[in-house]
Amino acid sequence: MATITYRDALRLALIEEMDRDTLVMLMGEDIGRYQGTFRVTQGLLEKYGSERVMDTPITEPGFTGIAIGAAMVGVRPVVEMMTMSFSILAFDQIFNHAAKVHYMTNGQLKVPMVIRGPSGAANQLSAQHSQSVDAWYAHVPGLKVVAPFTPQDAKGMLKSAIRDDNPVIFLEHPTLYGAKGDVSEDTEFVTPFGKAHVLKEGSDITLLAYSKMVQTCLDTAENLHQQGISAEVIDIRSLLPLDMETISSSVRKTNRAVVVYEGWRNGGFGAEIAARISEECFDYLDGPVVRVAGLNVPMPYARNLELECMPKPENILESIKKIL
Amino acid sequence: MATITYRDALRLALIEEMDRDTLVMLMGEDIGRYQGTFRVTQGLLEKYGSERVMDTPITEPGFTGIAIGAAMVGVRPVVEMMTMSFSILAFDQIFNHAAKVHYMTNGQLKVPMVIRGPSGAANQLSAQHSQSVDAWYAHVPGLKVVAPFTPQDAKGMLKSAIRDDNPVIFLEHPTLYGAKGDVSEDTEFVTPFGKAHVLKEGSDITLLAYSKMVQTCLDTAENLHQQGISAEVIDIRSLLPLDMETISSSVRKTNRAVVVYEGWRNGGFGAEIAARISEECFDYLDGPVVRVAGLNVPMPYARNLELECMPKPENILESIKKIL
Amino acid sequence: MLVTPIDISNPESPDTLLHLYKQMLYTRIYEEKCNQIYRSGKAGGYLHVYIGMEALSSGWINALKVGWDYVITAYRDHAHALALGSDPVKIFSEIMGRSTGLSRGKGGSMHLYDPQKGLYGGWGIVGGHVPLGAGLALGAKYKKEDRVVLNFLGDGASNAGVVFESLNMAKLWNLPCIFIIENNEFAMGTRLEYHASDTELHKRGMPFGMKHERLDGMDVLQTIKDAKRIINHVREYQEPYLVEIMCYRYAGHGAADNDQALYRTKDELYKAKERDPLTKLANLIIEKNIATPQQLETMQEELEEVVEEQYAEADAAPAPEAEEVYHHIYTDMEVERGH
Amino acid sequence: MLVTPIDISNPESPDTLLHLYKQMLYTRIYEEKCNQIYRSGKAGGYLHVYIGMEALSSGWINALKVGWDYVITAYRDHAHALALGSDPVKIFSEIMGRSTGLSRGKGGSMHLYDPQKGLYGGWGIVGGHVPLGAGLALGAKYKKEDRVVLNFLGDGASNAGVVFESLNMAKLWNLPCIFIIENNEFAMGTRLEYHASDTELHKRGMPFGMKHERLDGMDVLQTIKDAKRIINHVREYQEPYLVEIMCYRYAGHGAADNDQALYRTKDELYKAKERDPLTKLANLIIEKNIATPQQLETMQEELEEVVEEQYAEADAAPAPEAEEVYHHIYTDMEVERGH
Ligand SMILES: Cc1ncc(C[n+]2csc(CCOP(=O)(O)OP(=O)(O)O)c2C)c(N)n1
Ligand SMILES: Cc1ncc(C[n+]2csc(CCOP(=O)(O)OP(=O)(O)O)c2C)c(N)n1
Ligand SMILES: [Mg+2]
Ligand SMILES: [Mg+2]
Repeated sequence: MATITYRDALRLALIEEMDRDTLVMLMGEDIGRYQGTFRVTQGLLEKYGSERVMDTPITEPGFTGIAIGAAMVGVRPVVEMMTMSFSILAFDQIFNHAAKVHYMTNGQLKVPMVIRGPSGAANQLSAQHSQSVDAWYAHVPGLKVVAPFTPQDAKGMLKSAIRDDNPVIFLEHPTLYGAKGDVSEDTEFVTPFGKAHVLKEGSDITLLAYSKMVQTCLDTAENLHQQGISAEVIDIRSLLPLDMETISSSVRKTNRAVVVYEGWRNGGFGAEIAARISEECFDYLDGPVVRVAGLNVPMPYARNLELECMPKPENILESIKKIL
Repeated sequence: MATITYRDALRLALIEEMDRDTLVMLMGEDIGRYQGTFRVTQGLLEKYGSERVMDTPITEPGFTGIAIGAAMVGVRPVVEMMTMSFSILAFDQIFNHAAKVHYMTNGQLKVPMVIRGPSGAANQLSAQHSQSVDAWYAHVPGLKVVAPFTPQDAKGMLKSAIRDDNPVIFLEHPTLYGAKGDVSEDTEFVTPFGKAHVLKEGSDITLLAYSKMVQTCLDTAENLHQQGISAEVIDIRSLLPLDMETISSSVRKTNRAVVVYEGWRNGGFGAEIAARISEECFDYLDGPVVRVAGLNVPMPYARNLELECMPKPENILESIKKIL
Repeated sequence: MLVTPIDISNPESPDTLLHLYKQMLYTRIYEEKCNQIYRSGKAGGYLHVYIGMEALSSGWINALKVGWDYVITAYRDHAHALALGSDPVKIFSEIMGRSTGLSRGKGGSMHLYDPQKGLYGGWGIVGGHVPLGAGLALGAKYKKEDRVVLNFLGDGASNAGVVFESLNMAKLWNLPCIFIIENNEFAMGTRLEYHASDTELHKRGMPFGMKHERLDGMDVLQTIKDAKRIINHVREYQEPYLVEIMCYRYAGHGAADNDQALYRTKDELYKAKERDPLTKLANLIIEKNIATPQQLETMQEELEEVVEEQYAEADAAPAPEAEEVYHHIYTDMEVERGH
Repeated sequence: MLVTPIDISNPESPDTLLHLYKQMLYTRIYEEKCNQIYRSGKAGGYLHVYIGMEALSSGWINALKVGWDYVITAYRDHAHALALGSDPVKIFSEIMGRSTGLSRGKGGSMHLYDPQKGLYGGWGIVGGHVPLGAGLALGAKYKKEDRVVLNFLGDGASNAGVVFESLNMAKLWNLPCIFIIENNEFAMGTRLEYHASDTELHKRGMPFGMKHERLDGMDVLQTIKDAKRIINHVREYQEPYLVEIMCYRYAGHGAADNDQALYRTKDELYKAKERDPLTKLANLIIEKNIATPQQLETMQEELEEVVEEQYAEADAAPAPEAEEVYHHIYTDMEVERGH
């Protein structure tokens, strides 16, 4: 174990997997000479050369498509989106090409690739750069979608993603890159997809989240603890596949569930989780599954307004009053 | 009232609005000289000329962006997507430009435009042409999203959409163009957004759907009726804004709700509706809100497999056993 | 197999000429059968034939190292599959959604795949496959294999932004990819001059410093010459190439397009047919006394019979099992089942 | 207002030269203040200045019918707003997210809008605004107004597919739109030659039959001449135009870019600064005895003071009210509130 940042954990995963398999290569804007906007790919061009670390023009649909094509013949591209907001320019390539070709060919072709980058709001990046893209991707069969919170998962899940033979959407969070945590140094350590992680056990209520919002839940649990309420906190971390087993067994125990997500409340992926919990645990629920999410608002620039939009512990505390 | 097809109802709406307001114009692929792939724009080039009925190259991102720019200076474009599957190429233009500029400018600019076309599966159009796009669009604040089922609503809602000062996603269904119904001939008749339509009253269970799936619900209700079960059928028709008032008051009456949607079950917009019903009607529910949706599968070509994917009355009947 | 790639080292030899004619004629008969299958209701969705454009598929694909090089195209893909030597029965089956199809009926007419022959689709989003084709070339280059990619696209597709993005990267990275614009003068019901501000589409190579040419696509012998030269160049010098090939679509856009009068006159169609690549080659064969008109007619009858048999074999196969709807969404896991 | 559009009917007149110099110098001082605001933490997010490129905004925008013609650009948008005569206090306010900003703090540095002056943004998705600009031109043409659109984009943006799509349609429909590629040699940390397979970006007009030129952007007088000529042409002949303007970005990509050593040498930067448009104009003014170096220095001091005052005024304004987060999502309805 080493204590390193989320950023370095990602970088370590890239290095270990590039060392393990020469078919693994990187593409993206400013990832090479400029060392990556968030420095995740720092030093990798120097280490692996320009054939394996390719700087691209600003053409998300084009280079994503090129990566898909290369993946169809066995290369394993890891594509960085400078922010996942820009990945939507390539959404057609992703949902209608990468995600469907394995099926359309009845398994003759596969697309082993990763599309990774920051999703969600950072600090005043304004409306066009602050998008949470999870709901859009997690709706697409053929894709896997993960959103790690801890540095350990950042490393373990990125390694899983790179080894996966399917297209994986890997959602980082711009505000987590500097977060530190213990990370396995074992080059064979991977975090499997489809397993939620119970970060804190509790008996009165289940708080569910992924990515940055896990921290918000942990903070809320802390506050609840002081009120004598025991909250279980689950890091969902894998949206597709989704680990309903862990989620349902927690809710059957606590009888109360809250789903927290950063993106727009309306039509967000938390709605799916809430609906699933209701379907699977209806008779165990003491009240409706509560959702706490980002406001239904394009992200404003002014810092005070931006903060308004983000789900905070006080919003969760307020919302769960109705079920506690 | 005249009995006309859904297609002709749409066409009539275009004609009436183009006659009313010279700023209304049409853009899209093959809508002019070729008369429109589904013939919605038949005869309109001849009637209004090539300045108001513009055939475009196959460049969805580009011509959607051009329409947005024109709308920003007061033109009112109605953009046809040959199928809404292709509109996703322009998704960046739509969610990150059209939907956000009114907010980013604090109301200085507005984007009065309509993006319309068929969404959903027709008859063996295969994976890339059979997409339901409702979940993606209905997640975006700044857009309005509607999906009429009847010819009357096709006309009334398209007229509302054209008169709306916000970008409207107008989802038709490829299998409904030939459906006939009574349509108002009043040129001032419009169907307001945000009002669900109770098509059939009932007391035992509420069936909720939009677009083609309303028919599936009506058929199911018929079957239930024979079993002595009284189903209320609600055509949601406006996804954003969503008429929770009508929906909730129905569910409070029947104590049971089923949401039916054609798109992929996982992360579909029906999850939002189900979550909302649980939130607003929890104490009235005799069982979980049931969802019946398309399989989580890219659309296969073979007719028998394609039919497997679509929600059918028997799927609904099967699913509601657990709450009846 | 009738349409297996042909040895074209000596294209003007009597044998080769006859073989080429046979391949192109077979392709046309096959496509006519496809249209008929569609009209009979045994195929659904969209189906687009290559009638009139056979010199392109035969000219270019025979010039490849078949099975080694990569081919990718849009939905008008039957002829490419046939020229690569894909099993015609499996193609018919795929078109009819049968369990014996290339993809067991999951893809359909627009989505033919046969990677072992080098066919990587068969794609439905106009322009969408073009970066994928560049990516195949990147894959080959990355693995240091000397494969060449034929990346076919339509004149309508050549306007799509992703195509220009691909051209820039293909040249920036010198990918061994030949972008072949099949300029058949129409994008559905929209004529060339209504969708392209300059109708010389090969000019799209200009901003990228990419070699580009406009070529005739109605003479298969000329096409073979061009194809050999350009494929050799790309293989040897490892750089991309853009070619625009002038041809014409006789048929409707798709089998369901019954409104050709909306976008062209009968006279225009008639004139175009005068340039027919099959007629041209037949005349040459007859002129050179390689075969008599009578012999060519016999050949046609034989081929028609072959195609009928292939069709019958395909039609005898069952649809896929319902259970298969859940197969091959992921390589390693299942989706949540049910409605 | 200092930077209000300048009468350039006689660009070489002493008054005009001085005025131009003042405008450009003011712009530079303003931008330096923006960088400082950012570093002081009073602005967040991304902020990109126009330092070194002032001859472009001054040269082109003064040649417009300001308030009538349309201007659209990406996130490097302060100079365009200033040249159009937008209130500098409101721009500062917007950059600091204050209620007195152009959009009451909703947009920020990258998203300046002032439609009454003709400014339609201020956009953040590279290339994304380019079709919008063509659309503004379509709007003008549709309404039979003789407006011209200046559609600014970066060299990096010029690779985006949607740009090529826009060029094709702009020419196909002959929209009065001038696509201006500000070729400052970098797209963030990526040099021109690493992102464009051919670095002569004006060639992107070639496939579309669009008039295209490469121009120098470091000499404001030459730029004015070019701009007048091209704007007149586009207004009169109602057709689009593509210009590539050679300039250089002295500053980092954005105010947060502290790693310029990763993509250029100090020497290169030093050489580029020798072409500085301000120095060039200052030299001319001194040479022609229009002003002394001392007078220009005094002008600079005065402008610095003006900018400080404008900043102070902006900084005194409050942030928007929390309630405003819900304003202007739709023109006519509210969203569901709450988390
Ligand atoms: C992105 C997208 N837009 C629209 C369509 C509908 N469409 C299918 S084929 C076609 C015409 C394409 O013409 P061209 O590229 O010239 O190819 P051809 O059919 O002539 O071979 C259109 C508009 C589509 N499939 N994809
Ligand atoms: C679609 C998209 N991809 C990536 C980015 C991130 N990004 C912002 S500016 C920029 C460089 C643009 O360079 P250029 O177009 O030359 O403009 P300049 O900054 O030089 O004015 C990049 C990559 C973005 N904003 N949008
Ligand atoms: Mg064509
Ligand atoms: Mg630049």
